[in-house]
Amino acid sequence: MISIRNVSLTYPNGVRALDNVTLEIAKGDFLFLVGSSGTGKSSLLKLLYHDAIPSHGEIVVDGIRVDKLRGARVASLRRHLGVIFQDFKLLNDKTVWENVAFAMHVTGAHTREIERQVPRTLDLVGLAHKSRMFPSELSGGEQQRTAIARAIVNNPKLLLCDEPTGNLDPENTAEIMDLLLRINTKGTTVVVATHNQSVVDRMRKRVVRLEDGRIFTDEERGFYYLGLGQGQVLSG
Amino acid sequence: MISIRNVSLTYPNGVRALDNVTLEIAKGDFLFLVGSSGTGKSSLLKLLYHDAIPSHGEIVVDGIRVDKLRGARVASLRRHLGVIFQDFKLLNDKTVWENVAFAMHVTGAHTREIERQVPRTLDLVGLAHKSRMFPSELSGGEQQRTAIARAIVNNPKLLLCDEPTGNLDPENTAEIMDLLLRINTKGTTVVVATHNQSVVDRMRKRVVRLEDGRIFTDEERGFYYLGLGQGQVLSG
Amino acid sequence: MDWGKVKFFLGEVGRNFTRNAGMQATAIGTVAVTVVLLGLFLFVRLTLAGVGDRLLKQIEISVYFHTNATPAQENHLRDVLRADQRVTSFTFVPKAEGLKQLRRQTQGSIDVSMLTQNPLPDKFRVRVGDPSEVSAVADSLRGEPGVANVVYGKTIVGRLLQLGVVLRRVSIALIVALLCVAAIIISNTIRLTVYARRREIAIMQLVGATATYVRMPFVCEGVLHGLLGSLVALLILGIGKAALWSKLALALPWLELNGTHVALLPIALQLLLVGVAIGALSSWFSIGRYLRT
Amino acid sequence: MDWGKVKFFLGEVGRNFTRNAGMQATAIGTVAVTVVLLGLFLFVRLTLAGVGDRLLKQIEISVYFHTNATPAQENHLRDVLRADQRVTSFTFVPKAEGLKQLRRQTQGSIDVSMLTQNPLPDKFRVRVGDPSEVSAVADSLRGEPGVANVVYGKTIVGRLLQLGVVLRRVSIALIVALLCVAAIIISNTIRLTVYARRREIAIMQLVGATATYVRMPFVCEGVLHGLLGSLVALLILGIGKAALWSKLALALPWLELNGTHVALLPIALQLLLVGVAIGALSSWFSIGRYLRT
Ligand SMILES: Nc1ncnc2c1ncn2[C@@H]1O[C@H](COP(=O)(O)OP(=O)(O)OP(=O)(O)O)[C@@H](O)[C@H]1O
Ligand SMILES: Nc1ncnc2c1ncn2[C@@H]1O[C@H](COP(=O)(O)OP(=O)(O)OP(=O)(O)O)[C@@H](O)[C@H]1O
Ligand SMILES: [Mg+2]
Ligand SMILES: [Mg+2]
Repeated sequence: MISIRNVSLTYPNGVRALDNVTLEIAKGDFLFLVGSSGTGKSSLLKLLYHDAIPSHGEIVVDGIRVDKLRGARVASLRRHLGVIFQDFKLLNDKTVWENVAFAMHVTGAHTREIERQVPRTLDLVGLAHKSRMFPSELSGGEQQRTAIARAIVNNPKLLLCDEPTGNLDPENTAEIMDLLLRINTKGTTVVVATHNQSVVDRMRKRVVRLEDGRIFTDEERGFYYLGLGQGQVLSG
Repeated sequence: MISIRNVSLTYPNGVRALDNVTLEIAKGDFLFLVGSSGTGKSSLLKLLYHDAIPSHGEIVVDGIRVDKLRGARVASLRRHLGVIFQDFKLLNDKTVWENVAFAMHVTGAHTREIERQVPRTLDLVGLAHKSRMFPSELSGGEQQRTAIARAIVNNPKLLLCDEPTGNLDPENTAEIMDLLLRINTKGTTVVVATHNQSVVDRMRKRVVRLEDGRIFTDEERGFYYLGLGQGQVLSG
Repeated sequence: MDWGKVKFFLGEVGRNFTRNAGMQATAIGTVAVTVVLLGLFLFVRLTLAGVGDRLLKQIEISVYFHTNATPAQENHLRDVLRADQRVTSFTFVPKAEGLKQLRRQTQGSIDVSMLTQNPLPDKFRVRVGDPSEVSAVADSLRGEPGVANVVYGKTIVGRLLQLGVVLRRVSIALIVALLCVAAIIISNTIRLTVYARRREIAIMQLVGATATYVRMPFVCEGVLHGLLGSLVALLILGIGKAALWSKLALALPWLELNGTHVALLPIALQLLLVGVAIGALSSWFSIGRYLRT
Repeated sequence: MDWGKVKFFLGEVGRNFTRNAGMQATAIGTVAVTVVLLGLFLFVRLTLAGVGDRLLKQIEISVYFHTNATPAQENHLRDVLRADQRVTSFTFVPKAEGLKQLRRQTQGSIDVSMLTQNPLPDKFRVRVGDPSEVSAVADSLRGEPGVANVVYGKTIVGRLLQLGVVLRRVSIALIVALLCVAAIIISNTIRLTVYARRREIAIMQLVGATATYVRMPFVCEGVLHGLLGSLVALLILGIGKAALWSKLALALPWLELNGTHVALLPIALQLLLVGVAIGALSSWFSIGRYLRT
């Protein structure tokens, strides 16, 4: 599904966010991306939806050379994947309903389809009662769930989640992770960048740890910290 | 330090965010505010810095009837407390340094003072090397730490933290919590709204749980879940 | 075409409009005053041209006969004048009438009692339809039999014609300049409304909207700005004319302003067109800056 | 005053400017073209007033004597004219000279050879400094001994004076209107630049900045918009005048445009003042909307 080969990314201000990263993600995989703050997780995801273009190396998503895309092709790529942005990126002058529906509209979905799918998805993330609110009228966690709903509403083949539960309480977090797991079992490839140790430790999925823009560890059925199980913590 | 008496808050759109909340917080306290998403934690904090005005009840902070303040008095109140906003609220056209310095400038601090204090604070949150970057050039966690630096740079008597570690890895989280603890031991009252169970469980401080806009539990030396210790989790 | 999509699209435009009402009103206000300026100028220009035309049409050619010209020669000239397409009217002024007129003109300062004989000849007064042909008509009459002299306000006609030419050129230049000014002002305004929403534009693209998809509502909004702004402008101009025109006509009766017909409908249509075109084009281009392709 | 704070404040203004350069340029451009319009209008108005004045100053009063007036009476009138402050110049036209002029005016159509005697009287031609006093001067001369008739272009003078009055009123109304238009356009533009930064304004207040503190950099920015925009406008006007004025003067020589002195410095200063004032005021008020007190 995803093939990242020898990719480096240097931002215009000179910061080297990724340094010769090579990573293969199979179709239907569920992968956690962990690593300390500022280590390049979001940057790696940005490469996959063409929000950043690698300085070196190549990126293939679902058979498409993403780093070579231009114009309408970029839009087409983005319509085929779902992204939960770390900072949500909700449209402030649209309601929750409209924000989610917008992602369907751009795919050219029919109105009937939209009117069936949007409420179902909002229900999944527990926001049905907030569908007429604007983002500024939502709590942090509710905004985050709106962003999640928007990402999954199109049943994308690839779902990129950047810190999807940073503003959610443990119950909501568990529900959302269950939801992602269900989506994954239906065949969607899911990549989750997260800092939430207990989430990673409980799920026992593939864990890739980045440090300083490089891949540090890559474990099947891993933990947040290499070899440490749920509930255990490093040092004190 | 803080006295919230019979406070209710109904937003213009009719949502009742807080329902007859009464809470006393002593000078020098360290208090965790927990509760599920959309339960009123941020709203409670907003009341304390006059970003929301209660529909009923009264709020006293450091002897001042906050809910009655107007105009320049509001600004003066805000200068005397530090707030870490859930959505950071960084000024996009200012660098990290300028964002932090701005909070000092508004207090009328002298340039020399600013030039001493800002780098020290940025160092504390591990952002000294990013001081010339703009928020858009930062990772999520770096933005959050900028927000933290801005909140603590004035050595406020009251520090309100709304999900201060939602975008931070466990190490950074631990460091920031240590920092908040140190600030607390120097006499600052600290209120932290958070979803991070392990942080709450490790610190053993006062824990107030909100549910549906009401105070559900209020424990000295509590855990995230009533009576459950660190590392234990509710159900599965 | 899916009717649901059209509805969605229109809804999109409508929502943008109502949810940023303050900003939209600001933009419309700017378009309105700009178009008012443009309209005012067009109107003044047409009015001045009308007045100038009428002044020029009042210019007369005096055709003087020799004192010994025969009635046959005079009748011949009458036929010539009647046959000339360029001549709109003419009158015969016999010498007696001419003397009366001269006396009236000089207001009694000439001692006419001292004249033993009328020294004036018979003459024709001739009016020409197209002022620029006055001199040609005068020249053609000069050769007719019995005609001693052909006189008209040569300097005045020349100057007025010259002024007309220069004014026409200047006003075309001014119209172009004003159009540019209007385009700059309106497009700057629309650019700022787009700038204020650059974040939303970026998000829409990140969610998979194509450039065209993002652009269309903005362009429609620009069209609406232009349309509503121009309509407001037309309203203002209409009210202004109703309130001030009659006063002006009364203050300067000899300009015969009420007789100067200025076709308002074409002006209105032009203004609408200009407003809409500038609105659409400037949205189209301003949003281009914020679209990453 | 802490020098560091001043530096910070100026830095703040400077940063706003450079970091939103596109937006600032847009605002300045709008101010510039608006001020150009204003300046153009002021300039045209002053030029027209100058030309009108000169035309009026060329108006002459003809004072005709009785044919039997004595040289003493004529000399007396000469003294009267010399003593009159309102009279700027006068010439004596003896009857022989008058006849020559009449003959020239009628271009030979009057058969002067038939005159046994010169029927014209002596006359004075008188010019008056202030056109509105022409009629008073004429009236006062009418009573002098030996004077038969006093004639001047009564209708013309009346119409020109009337036109002057109306034009003055209309142009004052237009200036007020144009100022309003400029104020609306500029303040709308500045309002949009403030609107685009409403989020930053809210944040500044949340961090503890007072309304005044938030406002000051915006007001300074507004002043800068006004100042730079007006300067650009003056530059455009200056270049425009240099390029076109001489052409216009050449195309309409009889208007003697080069002789019409229009003081440019006061116009420039007025425009600068207007630009800066509108910029400052509109920033002040637009930001008020986004300041929660
Ligand atoms: N747009 C940008 N321009 C310049 N530098 C950037 C930009 N975005 C990120 N960076 C830098 O690149 C590095 C990696 O950032 P990235 O956002 O990928 O980190 P991250 O792993 O997502 O961190 P976090 O967990 O805090 O979100 C950081 O040092 C950051 O400062
Ligand atoms: N500005 C607002 N206008 C209207 N309703 C609001 C506004 N802000 C919050 N709400 C609503 O008030 C309730 C409480 O919101 P609040 O932000 O206090 O929750 P929270 O406890 O901070 O949640 P989270 O953990 O998700 O941040 C929610 O139902 C939310 O939708
Ligand atoms: Mg990140
Ligand atoms: Mg919250």
